[in-house]
Amino acid sequence: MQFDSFSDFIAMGGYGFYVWLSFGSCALILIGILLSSLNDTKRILSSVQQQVDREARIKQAKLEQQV
Amino acid sequence: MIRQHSYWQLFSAVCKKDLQLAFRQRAEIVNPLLFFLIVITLFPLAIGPEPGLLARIAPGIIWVAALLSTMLGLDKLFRDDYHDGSLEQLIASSYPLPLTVLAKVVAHWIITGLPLVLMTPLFALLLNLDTNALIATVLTLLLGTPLLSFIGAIGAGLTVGLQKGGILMSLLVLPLYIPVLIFATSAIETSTMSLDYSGQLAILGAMLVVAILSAPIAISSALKVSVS
Amino acid sequence: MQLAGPNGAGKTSLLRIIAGFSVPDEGDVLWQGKSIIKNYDEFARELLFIGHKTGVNSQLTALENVQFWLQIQGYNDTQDLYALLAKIGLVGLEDVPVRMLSAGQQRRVALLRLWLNSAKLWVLDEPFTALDKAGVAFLQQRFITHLEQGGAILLTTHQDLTTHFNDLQTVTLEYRH
Amino acid sequence: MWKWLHPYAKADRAYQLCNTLLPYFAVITVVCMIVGWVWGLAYAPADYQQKDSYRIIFIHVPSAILSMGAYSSMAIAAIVALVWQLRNAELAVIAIAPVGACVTAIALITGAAWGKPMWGAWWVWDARLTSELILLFLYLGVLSLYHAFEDKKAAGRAASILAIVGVINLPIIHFSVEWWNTLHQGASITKFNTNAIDPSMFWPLMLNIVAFAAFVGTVTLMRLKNEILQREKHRPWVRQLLNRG
Repeated sequence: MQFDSFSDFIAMGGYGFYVWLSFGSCALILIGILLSSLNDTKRILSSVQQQVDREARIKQAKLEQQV
Repeated sequence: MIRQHSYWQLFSAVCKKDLQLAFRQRAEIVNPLLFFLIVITLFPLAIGPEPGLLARIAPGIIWVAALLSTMLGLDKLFRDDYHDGSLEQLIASSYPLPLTVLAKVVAHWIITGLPLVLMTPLFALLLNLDTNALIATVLTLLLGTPLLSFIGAIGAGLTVGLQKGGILMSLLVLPLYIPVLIFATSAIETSTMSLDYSGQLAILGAMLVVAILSAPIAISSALKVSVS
Repeated sequence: MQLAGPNGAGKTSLLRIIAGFSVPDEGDVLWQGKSIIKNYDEFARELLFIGHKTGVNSQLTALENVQFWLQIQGYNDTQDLYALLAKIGLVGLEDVPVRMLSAGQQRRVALLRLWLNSAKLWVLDEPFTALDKAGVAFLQQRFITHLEQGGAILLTTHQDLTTHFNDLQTVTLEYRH
Repeated sequence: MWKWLHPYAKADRAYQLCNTLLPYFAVITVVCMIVGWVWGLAYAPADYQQKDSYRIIFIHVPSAILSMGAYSSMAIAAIVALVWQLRNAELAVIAIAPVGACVTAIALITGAAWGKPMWGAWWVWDARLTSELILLFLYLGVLSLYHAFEDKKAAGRAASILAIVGVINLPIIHFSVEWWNTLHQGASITKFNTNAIDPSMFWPLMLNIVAFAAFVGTVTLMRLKNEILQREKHRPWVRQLLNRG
């Protein structure tokens, strides 16, 4: 460990703002793209589900028309 | 069916539709911004990266880039509505057309102008602008970009019916932008010398008020000509 | 009332003058004794115009389009739009962007306005284009109820409508050079 | 090798391959990133010149390397897509582009945050930063071209062509910017004397580079899965996934 105390670690020898700014924004961007990819998966699967439901409904409507 | 005339309902419906369309195809919002950023990048590459020089010409660069990038979206302002016939429906609706037009221009500003204002601190970094000048730039953009949308919409309304209206529209509109450019850059220039620039801002504000009151009427007459 | 005539005779131009989009070179259009140019807002309240360009935004879905029309016409959308969309044959397609639909389906979306409006005068330019037989019959049914309620319809079409409408008036425009 | 690869040209097989590879990449990412960041931030010795501000190097350098690496792998995928007409490779181009753009953005932001204490300005028109900015524009160009097309088949091909054009242009851009830079301000500022790097700094740096590479791999695989699903939406095997999950 290079730092004597936790506050030393946060201060980064006076450069704390810049170091934590870079690491923070880096983490933010990485997590952001990760979450957006996960969200895309969910969105696509739900749109597939929607399409399945839609086809079922069209089929149902056609049946009702015939009766 | 119950029919209630509420101007706010019309305003929000038109505004909401345009915003919804823009967010559905994010390119409409992102592309003018990227264009703005690339134009700004070209200047240091062309004239050299000395920080002092860049800071001096930064107001001019930012404003010229803003003029050009708001120009990009203007062409689309009424074009889709013209082609699919929505414009006729809006004219034939029982609401006053200037109100509809006002809503569309406000939506256009939210899509193109507001992001520019929000991104300005980033551009200021690239061009080595100091805090004073940055505040002035943000203020002038805040007052100036809605003006650009209003003036530009008049040109867009006049040329929407033409086959190749895009370039013609720039020729019509850019000269009308000149007063905005002059007062905005002069405000930033003054701020870099730490002088009071509220005069220029007041003039921009006055022009904006006149534009809000009169431009919608001009735009709706222009649209009526284009539709007939 | 049907407006007939060969292609290029000026049917659409006449309709656009009647709807108030174009100004005639000579003469005036009167609605209930008043000039529509001077009293356009009043006239617009009674008018429903559907032209070649249908006024359907192709990026939005059918449902969003309908909601938008209701709002800009000042109606509160209290009714069941899904049932209405089902009635006109768009079951399951409510939330698909209109550009994905076929030409006939797009026309149906545009014609939905006829069910969502209390206007007296309908001005319709070729309403039957791209519709299939069932659609045409359905639309004619709607025309009859509108006429029974005391409305007026002015339309251009190349179809023969005399079998369905007894008191159909036909104005024929001739092509002149 | 061709025989081995060929079945993966089929979408559902490619999807399964992504699924099998994904956990390995994810584990490597998590382990390397945690160890690399803790090591770099807390245990690596401070630089005698730049003090603790140099710790930004542990993300700046990996992201800069990966921004180039991701672009070249995107271009390779594009070449494969165009030469062998492999649709999956086209999808890979589109899967890499956003990840690459993010990594490039990280390189730019960390570069700026490092520049402020070192040069006294957030942004300096230094050759490397400028090329990195242009690289970001290239990524965004590929992405917006892809999204501008309605027909995704044509979109994939167009984006691949643009990616290849970009990769040919990239060295030219880099050298011209370097030349422009030396023309204007003499020798450009060198951030780091690479041959003097101490092992105590080198190993955490390596670890972080591996972590970033694994991260790019993980997210690319995830996005590739998405793209495959999106394209094969109407196929029965995608519908079966719904019942399982």
